[in-house]
Amino acid sequence: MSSPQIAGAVVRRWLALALETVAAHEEELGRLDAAAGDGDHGATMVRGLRAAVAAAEKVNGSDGQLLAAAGAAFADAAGGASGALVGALLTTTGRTLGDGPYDTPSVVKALQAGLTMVKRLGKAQPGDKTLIDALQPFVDALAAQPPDQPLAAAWRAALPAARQGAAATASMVAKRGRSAKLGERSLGHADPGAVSLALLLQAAEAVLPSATDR
Amino acid sequence: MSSPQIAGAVVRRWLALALETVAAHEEELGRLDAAAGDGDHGATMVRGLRAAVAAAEKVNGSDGQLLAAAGAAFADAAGGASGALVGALLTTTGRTLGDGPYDTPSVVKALQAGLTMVKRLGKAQPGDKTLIDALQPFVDALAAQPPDQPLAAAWRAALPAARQGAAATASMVAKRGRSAKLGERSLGHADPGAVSLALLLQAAEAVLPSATDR
Amino acid sequence: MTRLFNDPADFREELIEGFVAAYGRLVRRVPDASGVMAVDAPQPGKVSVVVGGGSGHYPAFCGYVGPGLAAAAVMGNVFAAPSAEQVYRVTKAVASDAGVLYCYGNYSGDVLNFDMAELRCQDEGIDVRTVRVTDDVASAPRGQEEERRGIAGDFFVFKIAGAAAARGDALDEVERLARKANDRTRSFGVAFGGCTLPGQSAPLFTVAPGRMELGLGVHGEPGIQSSHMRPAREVADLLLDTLLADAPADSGSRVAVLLNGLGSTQYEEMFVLYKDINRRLLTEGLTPYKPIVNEMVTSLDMAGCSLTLCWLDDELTTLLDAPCASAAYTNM
Amino acid sequence: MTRLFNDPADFREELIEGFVAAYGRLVRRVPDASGVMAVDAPQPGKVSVVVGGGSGHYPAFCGYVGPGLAAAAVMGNVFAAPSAEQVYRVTKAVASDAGVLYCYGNYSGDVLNFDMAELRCQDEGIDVRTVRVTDDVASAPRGQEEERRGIAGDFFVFKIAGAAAARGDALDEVERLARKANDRTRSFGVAFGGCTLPGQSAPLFTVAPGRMELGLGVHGEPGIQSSHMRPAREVADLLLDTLLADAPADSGSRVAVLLNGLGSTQYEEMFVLYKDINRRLLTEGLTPYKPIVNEMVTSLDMAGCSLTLCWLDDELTTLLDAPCASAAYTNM
Ligand SMILES: Nc1ncnc2c1ncn2[C@@H]1O[C@H](COP(=O)(O)OP(=O)(O)O)[C@@H](O)[C@H]1O
Ligand SMILES: Nc1ncnc2c1ncn2[C@@H]1O[C@H](COP(=O)(O)OP(=O)(O)O)[C@@H](O)[C@H]1O
Ligand SMILES: [Mg+2]
Ligand SMILES: [Mg+2]
Ligand SMILES: [Mg+2]
Ligand SMILES: [Mg+2]
Repeated sequence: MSSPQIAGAVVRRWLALALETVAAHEEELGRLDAAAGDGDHGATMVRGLRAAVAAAEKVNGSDGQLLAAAGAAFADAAGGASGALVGALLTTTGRTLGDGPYDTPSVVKALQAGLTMVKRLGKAQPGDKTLIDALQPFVDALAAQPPDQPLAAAWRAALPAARQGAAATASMVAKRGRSAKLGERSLGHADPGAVSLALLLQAAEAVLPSATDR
Repeated sequence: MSSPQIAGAVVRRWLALALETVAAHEEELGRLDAAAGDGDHGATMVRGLRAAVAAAEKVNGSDGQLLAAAGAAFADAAGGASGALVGALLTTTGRTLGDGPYDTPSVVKALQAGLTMVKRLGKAQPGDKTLIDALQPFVDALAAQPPDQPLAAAWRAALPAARQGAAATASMVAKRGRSAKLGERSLGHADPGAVSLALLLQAAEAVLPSATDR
Repeated sequence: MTRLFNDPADFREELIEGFVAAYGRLVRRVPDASGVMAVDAPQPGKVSVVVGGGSGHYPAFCGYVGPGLAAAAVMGNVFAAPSAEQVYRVTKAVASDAGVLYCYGNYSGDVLNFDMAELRCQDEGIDVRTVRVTDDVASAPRGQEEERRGIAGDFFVFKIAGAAAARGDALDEVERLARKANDRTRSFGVAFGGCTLPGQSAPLFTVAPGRMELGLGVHGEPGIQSSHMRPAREVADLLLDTLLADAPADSGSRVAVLLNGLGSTQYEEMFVLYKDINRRLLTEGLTPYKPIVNEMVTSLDMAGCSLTLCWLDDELTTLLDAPCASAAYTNM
Repeated sequence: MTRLFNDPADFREELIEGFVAAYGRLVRRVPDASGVMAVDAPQPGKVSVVVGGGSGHYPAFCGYVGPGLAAAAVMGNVFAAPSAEQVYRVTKAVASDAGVLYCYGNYSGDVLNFDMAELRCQDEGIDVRTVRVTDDVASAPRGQEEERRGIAGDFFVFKIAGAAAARGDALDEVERLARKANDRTRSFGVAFGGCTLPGQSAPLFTVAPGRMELGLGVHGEPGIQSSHMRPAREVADLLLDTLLADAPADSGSRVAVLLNGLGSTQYEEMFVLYKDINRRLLTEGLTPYKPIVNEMVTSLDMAGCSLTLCWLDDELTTLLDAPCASAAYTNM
């Protein structure tokens, strides 16, 4: 299903699919954001992913290098809180992956670096009703997979944690970002950033090589 | 039904009834004005009549003198085109009536003077879709009554002309006032100024002494 | 819709009190009249420019009172011309030995009341002249320019008249310049939704989704014509096609430009539209002079905008550039 | 609702082009960046004040760029903070030897992006400081003032920072004064209806008839709390009760006042409300200093308004009074 031989092919295909998936949910993400924020999260993600796709087209390199370039383009085009944070996540993860091949443990390490960066920049913790509530459970679940399990299988096994994490934000009160100002009023709606992050992770499932790259 | 002995009583009672009648039609007059104008005709007439009622309270004098004072107060409080024109109509009519008693011929003469003033100021002619299209037919019909007919009866006989004149404006294209700018778009709605003028004339019916003052 | 009021019957009175309370550094209340005057008016030897009309158009009219602009504004109720009595009182308060120029949009009610006041003042020996603003090309065809109503073009005519008066020009000259500014000013607008009068709950008109009205008034009057909604660049063309077809003869290529918002059209949208207007102006060989994209003559919370062009020559340019201060427009 | 656009994806780009086309006498485009800079920026020896944020708030932020005010504005997409990359590019374009002060409303996205740019600029040896505006009392309780978001109070902080920079104050001093202005500024607002993003057809929130939202944001966020609609004089009391309960300690009695419209609230309504605000201020023994009733920080076409008080002392008064020129605010 994949051709891991072509450097960067996985990230390119992932970005294309991520854009498609998020665009299909653009309105829903906007509505979720409007509940307590400013309603632009769908538009912001689509704008960022479009730029990321275009940037990845222009770069020749490894998946890691492409991811880093895509993250920078995403951050610049998207703007806002999610632009900075998702952009930093992609860039840090990509840089940590580097220019070589990767397997489950190296992807876990790279994502953990990305997550740490997101926490450092945004100063949010799990439970604050942000994208971290989708990202952290996913990274933890991925890390809990047997290290020799092929990436695609491990990823698939970890995905429900992201989805559940995102869904669980509906019963949290926002502590960071715009919706934090609304306090109790943010209850009852999932966090848009968590939902879109789960969509990004889900899009990767279909493009990851079914055996690791090496 | 009336006590013509008390100077000014007829005009005072007319103003009170006119205010009541027009206020009951305030919204309708606003809607008619909104069709091609600015929607304020109901509010303007009510504002003007309130001030006229208050002014008449304060003046001691004949019906003619009260009418003149009421016209000035009406014009000042109402503002707009109808404030100036209806105000001038009342004032000129009142001044022409003067401080003495009146009968059908003197009322006809006074109203004709008022009508002439309205035409001079507003430069509109019958058929231009303005309050003149209610006023002119009424004055003509009143003038056509036998001179010795009591005022109340003559007035009653002339009223249908005002009502029909106002209704006929619905099929006219405005040539004066705000709605003139809308041209054909003013077709199909009666002119608010003509409708309110017919209401003013109608309110007088109930208060006019059933025998002339002298 | 209007939400903030106490008794709608007191709306004008409260708005004047609030305006004077806020901008007492520039204006004061005309005693016993519905109007405001510049703190420095009247000035001996200088013509007093008196503007006015119904309320609901802020910054028109009181927002343009101040040094270098209008000496006073007569303020009617919402969308109702001020009465002749109020125009008279305001005129008396600011009339100087140099005379008075009335400047207002050409509406039946305003003409009636200002004209009556003018007669009364002239009877008392005050030299009063009148220049009515007739910039709206939608409201009457070419050849009947003097029948047209005044919309956002008010601003340029007031500014030029006010600057000429402040410079000390004689009444004849102030009148000539205001008339010249008006003769060279054209506006055309589009509306996307009507406005709602204080105390009422329904707008004066509605525009169906996907439609727009062409040739709006600034009193919630519907447009002259209905049309389909289109992208900004086509709206720009529509506005300019209409204005250029009506351009005053032999007026050169330097144009003052005002893209005026009616109340609830977003500033950002207006800048997007202005991008296309600017491109088209340049294509036509016109040079936009110090354009203004702002709310200068509104219609309560109406959605829509109008484009005004004022073809300048050197003397008009000088007057437009002259310094002035007022609640809504300051130039330095 | 937004009606005038071409492709919503190009909205920011077209709006910047339109803004620069209109106000080229005051600003120019920052080359290769989403922002505008004053025609005279940077000035050697003078701090450059850089403001910015999402679009949709005009006159914030680009409308405040010009002599005596901000040196540049970084412009994000509608309601999206500009990216760190754009903040960085704009900073590079206007950084002077005297350093740069970032001034913007305290929102997660803005903080993230401006902070990242600040780090990057500092790495390159540019002295950058930051003062975030936190005037909205509704957004966090007393004791957590630094968590509050910035709304219309932006204006006073920008004005004071810009005046200090124009005077030639050193960066430390410009920073101190901006921070002091912010510490003495409080805002609270009410909303009657939400705004609609370009390309969308439904507003971000709606307010039921007869209701209002208290503690609005300027990004179409709903209020902190819903309440029943009331007459203007009770709205005035509500706004002032809230602000006065949160007044900075020992700040004297002279207050700069801004009654700010969010987009589609009528100016006339705001003056009616200001009448009651003014009366109440005087009752409280406060002296309103040069009040402003206008649209200074909007939220697209949102209906509502906010009241801002900035407790002045002599040094802040001097800076507020200093001359400046920009597309949206000129003082002389
Ligand atoms: N400090 C933060 N840390 C982590 N995530 C954050 C933070 N601030 C905001 N977010 C995430 O960003 C999302 C909002 O993104 P978006 O709407 O695109 O940006 P903005 O809030 O600038 O409009 C939130 O749903 C939340 O998941
Ligand atoms: N020049 C005129 N001559 C006669 N009647 C006029 C003229 N202009 C306006 N009117 C009358 O005034 C009415 C409108 O009154 P109103 O709405 O109160 O004033 P405005 O037009 O100033 O809003 C019209 O319906 C018409 O009957
Ligand atoms: Mg958002
Ligand atoms: Mg009317
Ligand atoms: Mg009217
Ligand atoms: Mg945003």
